[in-house]
Amino acid sequence: MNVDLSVDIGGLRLRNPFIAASGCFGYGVEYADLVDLSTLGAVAVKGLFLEEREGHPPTRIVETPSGMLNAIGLQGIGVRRFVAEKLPLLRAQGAVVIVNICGSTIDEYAEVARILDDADGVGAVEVNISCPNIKKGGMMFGCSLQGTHDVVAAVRRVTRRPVVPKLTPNVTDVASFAAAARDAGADAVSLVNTFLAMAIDVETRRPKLSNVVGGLSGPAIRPIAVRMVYECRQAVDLPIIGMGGIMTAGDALEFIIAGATAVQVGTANFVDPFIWNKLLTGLTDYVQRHGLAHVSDLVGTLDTTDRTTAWTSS
Amino acid sequence: MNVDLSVDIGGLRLRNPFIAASGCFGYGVEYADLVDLSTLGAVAVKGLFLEEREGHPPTRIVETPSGMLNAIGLQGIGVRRFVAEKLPLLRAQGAVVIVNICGSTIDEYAEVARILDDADGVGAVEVNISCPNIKKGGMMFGCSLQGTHDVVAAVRRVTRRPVVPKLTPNVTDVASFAAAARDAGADAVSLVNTFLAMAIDVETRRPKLSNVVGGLSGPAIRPIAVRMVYECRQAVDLPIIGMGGIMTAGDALEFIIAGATAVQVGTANFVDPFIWNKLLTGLTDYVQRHGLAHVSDLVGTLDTTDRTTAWTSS
Amino acid sequence: MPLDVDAVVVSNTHLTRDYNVLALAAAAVASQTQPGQFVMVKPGGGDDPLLRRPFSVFEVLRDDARQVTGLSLLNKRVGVTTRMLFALKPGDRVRCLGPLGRPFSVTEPPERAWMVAGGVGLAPFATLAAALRERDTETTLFYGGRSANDLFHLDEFRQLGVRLELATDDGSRGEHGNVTVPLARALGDADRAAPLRVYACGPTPMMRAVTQLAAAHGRTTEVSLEQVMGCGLGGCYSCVVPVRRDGGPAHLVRSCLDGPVFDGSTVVWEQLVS
Amino acid sequence: MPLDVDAVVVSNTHLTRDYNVLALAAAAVASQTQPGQFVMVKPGGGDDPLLRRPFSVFEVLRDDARQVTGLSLLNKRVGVTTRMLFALKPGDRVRCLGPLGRPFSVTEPPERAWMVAGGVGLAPFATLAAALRERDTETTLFYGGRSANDLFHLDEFRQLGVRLELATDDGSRGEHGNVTVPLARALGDADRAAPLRVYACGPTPMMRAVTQLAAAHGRTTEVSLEQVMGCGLGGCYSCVVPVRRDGGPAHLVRSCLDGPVFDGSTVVWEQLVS
Ligand SMILES: Cc1cc2nc3c(=O)[nH]c(=O)nc-3n(C[C@H](O)[C@H](O)[C@H](O)COP(=O)(O)OP(=O)(O)OC[C@H]3O[C@@H](n4cnc5c(N)ncnc54)[C@H](O)[C@@H]3O)c2cc1C
Ligand SMILES: Cc1cc2nc3c(=O)[nH]c(=O)nc-3n(C[C@H](O)[C@H](O)[C@H](O)COP(=O)(O)OP(=O)(O)OC[C@H]3O[C@@H](n4cnc5c(N)ncnc54)[C@H](O)[C@@H]3O)c2cc1C
Ligand SMILES: Cc1cc2nc3c(=O)[nH]c(=O)nc-3n(C[C@H](O)[C@H](O)[C@H](O)COP(=O)(O)O)c2cc1C
Ligand SMILES: Cc1cc2nc3c(=O)[nH]c(=O)nc-3n(C[C@H](O)[C@H](O)[C@H](O)COP(=O)(O)O)c2cc1C
Ligand code: FES
Ligand code: FES
Repeated sequence: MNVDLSVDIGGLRLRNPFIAASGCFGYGVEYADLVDLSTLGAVAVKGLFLEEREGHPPTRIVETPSGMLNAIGLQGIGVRRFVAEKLPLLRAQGAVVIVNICGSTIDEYAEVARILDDADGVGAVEVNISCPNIKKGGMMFGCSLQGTHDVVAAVRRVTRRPVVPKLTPNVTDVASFAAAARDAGADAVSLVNTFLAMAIDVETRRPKLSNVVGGLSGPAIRPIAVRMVYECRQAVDLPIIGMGGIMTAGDALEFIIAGATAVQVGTANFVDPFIWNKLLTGLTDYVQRHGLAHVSDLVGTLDTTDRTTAWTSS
Repeated sequence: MNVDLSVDIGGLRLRNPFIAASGCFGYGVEYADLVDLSTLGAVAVKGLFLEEREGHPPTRIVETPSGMLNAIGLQGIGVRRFVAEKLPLLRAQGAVVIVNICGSTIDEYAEVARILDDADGVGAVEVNISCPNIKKGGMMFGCSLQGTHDVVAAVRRVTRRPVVPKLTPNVTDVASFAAAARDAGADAVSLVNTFLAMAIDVETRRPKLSNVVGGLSGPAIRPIAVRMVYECRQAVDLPIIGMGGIMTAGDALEFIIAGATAVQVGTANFVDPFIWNKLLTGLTDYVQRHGLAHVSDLVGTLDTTDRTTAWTSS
Repeated sequence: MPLDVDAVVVSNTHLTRDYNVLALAAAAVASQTQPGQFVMVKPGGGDDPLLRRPFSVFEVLRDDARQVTGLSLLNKRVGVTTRMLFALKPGDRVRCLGPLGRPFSVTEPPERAWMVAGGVGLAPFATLAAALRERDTETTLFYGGRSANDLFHLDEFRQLGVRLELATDDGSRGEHGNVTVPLARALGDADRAAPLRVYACGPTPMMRAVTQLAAAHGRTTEVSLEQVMGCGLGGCYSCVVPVRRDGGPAHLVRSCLDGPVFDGSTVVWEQLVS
Repeated sequence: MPLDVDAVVVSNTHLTRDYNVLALAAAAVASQTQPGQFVMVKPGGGDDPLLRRPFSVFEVLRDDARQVTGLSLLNKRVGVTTRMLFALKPGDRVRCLGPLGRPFSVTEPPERAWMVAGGVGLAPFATLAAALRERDTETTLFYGGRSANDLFHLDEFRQLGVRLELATDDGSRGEHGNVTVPLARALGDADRAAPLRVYACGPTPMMRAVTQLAAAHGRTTEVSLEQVMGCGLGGCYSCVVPVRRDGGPAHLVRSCLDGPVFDGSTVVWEQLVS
C-alpha cells in the first residue's frame, strides 16, 4: 500500500515530517555525502545572525543521563555568507531549507529575515527566540509574551515565507506563547528548544561548560516536550513542529499523536547520522499497519477518554 | 580525620544532608527493616491531605529515558491517621521527620499544619505546592507567586516548625518563587518537584498514564534541577534543599556546590534502597579528600570565574 | 530480610525465541525465598533503563549436597529489560533484590493443590510445587501456552510428582484452547467434599476467570498479580490493586507489600487495570 | 565515505588495569582508513550513555592473505564509555562509524618521520608507522608513559623498522622523565639540512611543547588533537579549536572536519581548552 507521508507547515509542503533540527546538522552540506538531503522533509540549518560569530570557548558540550548540554553560543558564518556559500549547495541537493534566524535586537531579526526573503531556496524561517546560551536575544524574547509577539510581528512584516517561531520550554505556560506567536502572524510554531541546565565538576567545583549554563536536549527531555506539544495543540490552531529527544519513529509518533504536524530530530542525529532512513521506514510501516492513507490523519489523535472505572473509595 | 556532615535547615539540625524524598519512601516505616532510619538526615514522608485519598487508578508510573513519570495522585492515609499510626513508629526509630503537606484549599494546608503542630516528632513541614498530578491544590498554587505567598503565609501562622515550601520547576523564573516564599515567612525552600510530562502508547494512541500527564523525576532532570538550585541560591538567602535525579554522592555534591544545604533522594531509592550508606561514605570521603572540616563549608562554592581566555575573532 | 546481591549469571538457557531461564548466583536471596515471592532485578549499569523489574523466583538452585547456590528466573522478552535478560552471558552481573512480597500459603494434605498457569505465569509454580511436595500435598498443574513449544519444565514438574493438565491455543499439545477448559471440567468432576485450593498466575483475564470458576465450585483461589512496580518495597505506591475485604469498601493496596499473592475473591477485578 | 558498522568484538586484550586493545570486525571501515583518522563508537544500546565517543584507529587488522578483516582500538579507561569498552567480551557488539577526519600526511624519503607519543597518544601511530614503512620512510618513535608497564606494542613497532626512544615518568624504562627530553636532544643532534617531519599525539601540554621545540629547530609538527566531540561529522560545533592560518585572525574550526590532525604551528595553543 502506498502511503502519503507529506505534510503541510503553514503553506510549506514537506515530503515527510522528518526535519533535521537546527544546530544539529551544521548547514546541511556537511551531511550531503552521507545522507540524500532530498529524502528529508526539510533541513533546519544552524542559527544565523546578521554577522559571523565565534560562539563560546570550549568546553561546549557535556553528556548527562540520556541527554546532553550544549553551549555552543551560536557560532556561525552570518546570513550573507550562508546565502552566498551554503544555500546554492543545499538547493542543488534538492533540500527543503528552513533557516533558523537569531538576533540581539528585534531589528536584527527583521534584517536577517529580509535578506533571506531576497534569496532563492528558503522554504521557511524559523525564528529562534529560545536559545538559552546567549546573553542578548534568544530566550530573552522567548520568555516574554510581549517579546515573542514583537519579534514575530517584525519578521512577519518583512517576509513572504512561512514564519515559524521556535518556542522555549523554560516557561510556565508554553501554550500562551504559542498563542502570542499566532496573534503576531506566525504560520506555525516549533518546540521545544533546549532546557536551561548545568553540570558541575565536583572535583574542581567549576561548571563543566565554559558558559556555566547550557541547553539540555536528547531523550531525557522527551516526556516534557511531548506534554508541551499536547498543550499547544489544545490551545492554538496552528501547525506544530514538535521535537525533543526523538530517537525512533515511535518517538516521532508520540509527538505527532500529541499534535505535531512535523518533527525535528537533533541529538539523535549525533548518535546515528543514518537515522533518517530508519525513521522513514518505521513511520511508513506504522501508517500501513494502522490502515491509514496519510500520516497527517494521525496529527493530534490522542485518545484521552477514560477507559478505567473512575476510582472511588466506596 | 573526623568530618562534620551535619547541616541546619531553618533551625532543624540534620545529622547529614541526605533526606529521603517525599513520595519515594512511603511513610518511612516501610523501610525500617532495611535501613536504619536514624542514620538518615531526615525522612520526608509521602504527601498528606487532611483526609484519606485513594489517588489515581493505575497505570501510575512509566519509565522514560533515565527517568520515570508518576501520577500517583497522592494516595494517602490523611494527617490524623499518620500522626496516630506512623509518627510514633518513626520516632521510635530515631528518624528526623519532615512531613510533606498538601491541600486543595489554603485552609486545608493550614489545618494539616495545625494538626501536625500539636504532634510530637515533626521536625519540619514541607509545603507541597508543586504536585503536578492533582486537579486542585499542588501546582495550582506553586505556579502563581500570589498562591505561593498565600499558602506559605497561612502555614506559617499556625506552626512553630520550620516551614519549607517545595517549589515546582514548571515555571519561568523559579528564583522569584523562592523569594515569594521567603517573603511569606518560609525558613527554607526545597526544589525541585517533578516536571509535568507525558508519554503516549503509540499503538493504542492513548496516554500511558491513566491521569494522562504525570511528573518526571530521576537522573534525566538533574541538570535542570541543579541550575534551578543555583538560581535560587543567587537570588535568596534561605537554606535550600535540593533534589532531582541524585543517584550518587557526586550528584549530591553538584547540588551542594550549586547552593543546596541538604538534598533529597527520591527515584534513586527505588533503584537501590541501600543507597544511603553509599551516599554517606561517598560524601565523607569527598569532604576528607578536600581537607574540609564541615560539609556545610561546601554549600554554594561554585567557582564561575572565567579561566579561559575570552574568545575573540581577532 | 530482603538483600541486594550483585549476582553473577551462572547460565542462560534459551527455551524459545522469547523465553529463557537465567540462573543467578544469589544464594543469600534464594535461601530465604518462599514460593510466590519475587525479586527486583536490574541488569547492566547506567541510568537507562533506570528502574528494576519484578520477577518471580522460578527455581531455588542447589548443588549436589542440596546446598542452596542461587536462583533462576523464567524470563519472557517483552521490553527493554527482559531483552537484556535474554541476552546475558555467563559471567555477566545482575543486581537482584529480594525476596519480596507475600508468598503463597502452601497447603497441606488432605487439601489438594491445583496450580493454574498461563504462559510465563508458570514462573512461581516450580518453587510452590517443590514446597507442596515436601508436604506430600497432591498437586496438579493446569498449564496453558500458545503451542507445544511454549510449555516448559514439564519433566521437572513430573519429577516433583505433579500431575499435568495441558492446553495450547493451537492444539499442538494437550487441550485445544484455554487452560480454563480442562480446569472447568476438573472442577466439575471433583468431589465437592474433598478440600482443594486453587493457585493461579498468568494474564489478568485468565486469573479473573479462574477465580470465578473456582468460586462457582466453592473453591478459593490464590492469585499472583503482575502490576507494574517501581520499587517493590512499598515506597512508591505504583503497584496498587483494588481489594475489598470483609465486605468493607474497596481500597487500593500495594501489591508489593500486600501481594503479589492475593485471595482472588478479595480482588475487585472489574477495577483492576494492568 | 564514512560507514556505520554494527561491529562484533573479535578480541579484547587487557594490557594493564586501564589499557586494552579491542579488535572489531569492521572491515568496511578499516579498509578505507588512513593514518590519523578516527571512528565514533558506541557500545551497548540504551540512551545512557547517549553519545558516541571518538577513537583513533589503532591497527588495521588483516588475515593471513593480507585481506582487511577489521580494526583495533587502543583504549584507556577514563570514564563511562571507555569502561564499557574495557569490559567487552568477544561476541559483543559496538557501533562503529568511520573513518572520519583529516589524516596525517604520510611523508616520503628523503624526509624522515619522528612520531612523538604520550600515553594513549600512541594510538594513531601504529597505522602511521605501517604507511611510512610502505614508503620506506626512516621512522623513529619517541614514546613516553608512566612506567615500563605502560609502554605497549614495542615489538610491533620494531618489526615495522621503527627506531624507539622511550621515556618513563618513573625511570623504569628508557629516559627518566618526559618524552620531550630525548626529543630535544635528538632535535639538537640532527643534521639541520636533512628533512624531517614531526608528528605528535598525547596530552595537550605535551603536543604544545613538541610543536614549539620542533619549531625552534625549524621543523613542522602535525599534531592530533583530542577535543570532546559530539558527532564527529561537523554537525554540532562542539569540537572547535582556535586556529590561525596565513597570519590572518584566529578562528574556531571544527576539529572533526579540519582535524583531528593540524599543523601545530597554526594552533593557537594559549586559547586551546581541552
Ligand atoms: C510480582 C511479579 C512477578 C513477575 N514475574 C515474572 C517472571 O517470572 N517472568 C517474567 O518474564 N515476567 C515476570 N513479571 C513481569 C515482568 O516484570 C515484566 O515483563 C517486566 O517488568 C517488563 O520489563 P521490560 O523492561 O522488558 O519491559 P518495558 O520495556 O518496561 O515494557 C514492556 C511492557 O511490559 C510492561 N511492564 C513494564 N514494567 C512492568 C512491571 N514492573 N511489571 C509488569 N509489567 C511491566 C509494560 O507495561 C509494557 O507493556 C512479573 C511481574 C510482577 C509484578
Ligand atoms: C580524535 C580523537 C581520537 C581519540 N583516540 C583515542 C584513542 O585511540 N584511545 C583512547 O583511549 N582515547 C581516545 N580519545 C579520547 C576518548 O575519546 C575519550 O577518552 C573518551 O571520549 C572518554 O569517554 P568516556 O565515556 O570514557 O568518558 P566520560 O565519562 O564521558 O568523561 C571522562 C573524561 O573524558 C573526557 N571526554 C569525554 N568525552 C570526550 C571526547 N569525546 N573526547 C575527548 N575527551 C572526552 C571528559 O571531559 C572527562 O574528563 C580520542 C579523542 C579524540 C577526539
Ligand atoms: C549542539 C546543539 C546546537 C543547537 N543549536 C541550535 C540553534 O542554532 N538554533 C536552534 O533553534 N536550536 C538549536 N538547538 C536546539 C535543537 O534544534 C533542538 O531544539 C533541541 O536540541 C531538542 O531536540 P533534540 O532533543 O532532538 O536534540 C541546538 C541543539 C544542540 C544539541
Ligand atoms: C512516585 C513518586 C511519588 C512522589 N510523591 C510526592 C509527594 O507525595 N510529595 C512531594 O512533594 N513530592 C513527591 N514526589 C516528588 C519527589 O519528592 C521529588 O521531588 C522528585 O521525584 C525529584 O527527585 P528524584 O529525581 O530524586 O526522584 C514524588 C516522586 C515520585 C517519583
Ligand atoms: S512497587 Fe513501589 S509501592 Fe509497590
Ligand atoms: S564533533 Fe560535532 S562538529 Fe565536530
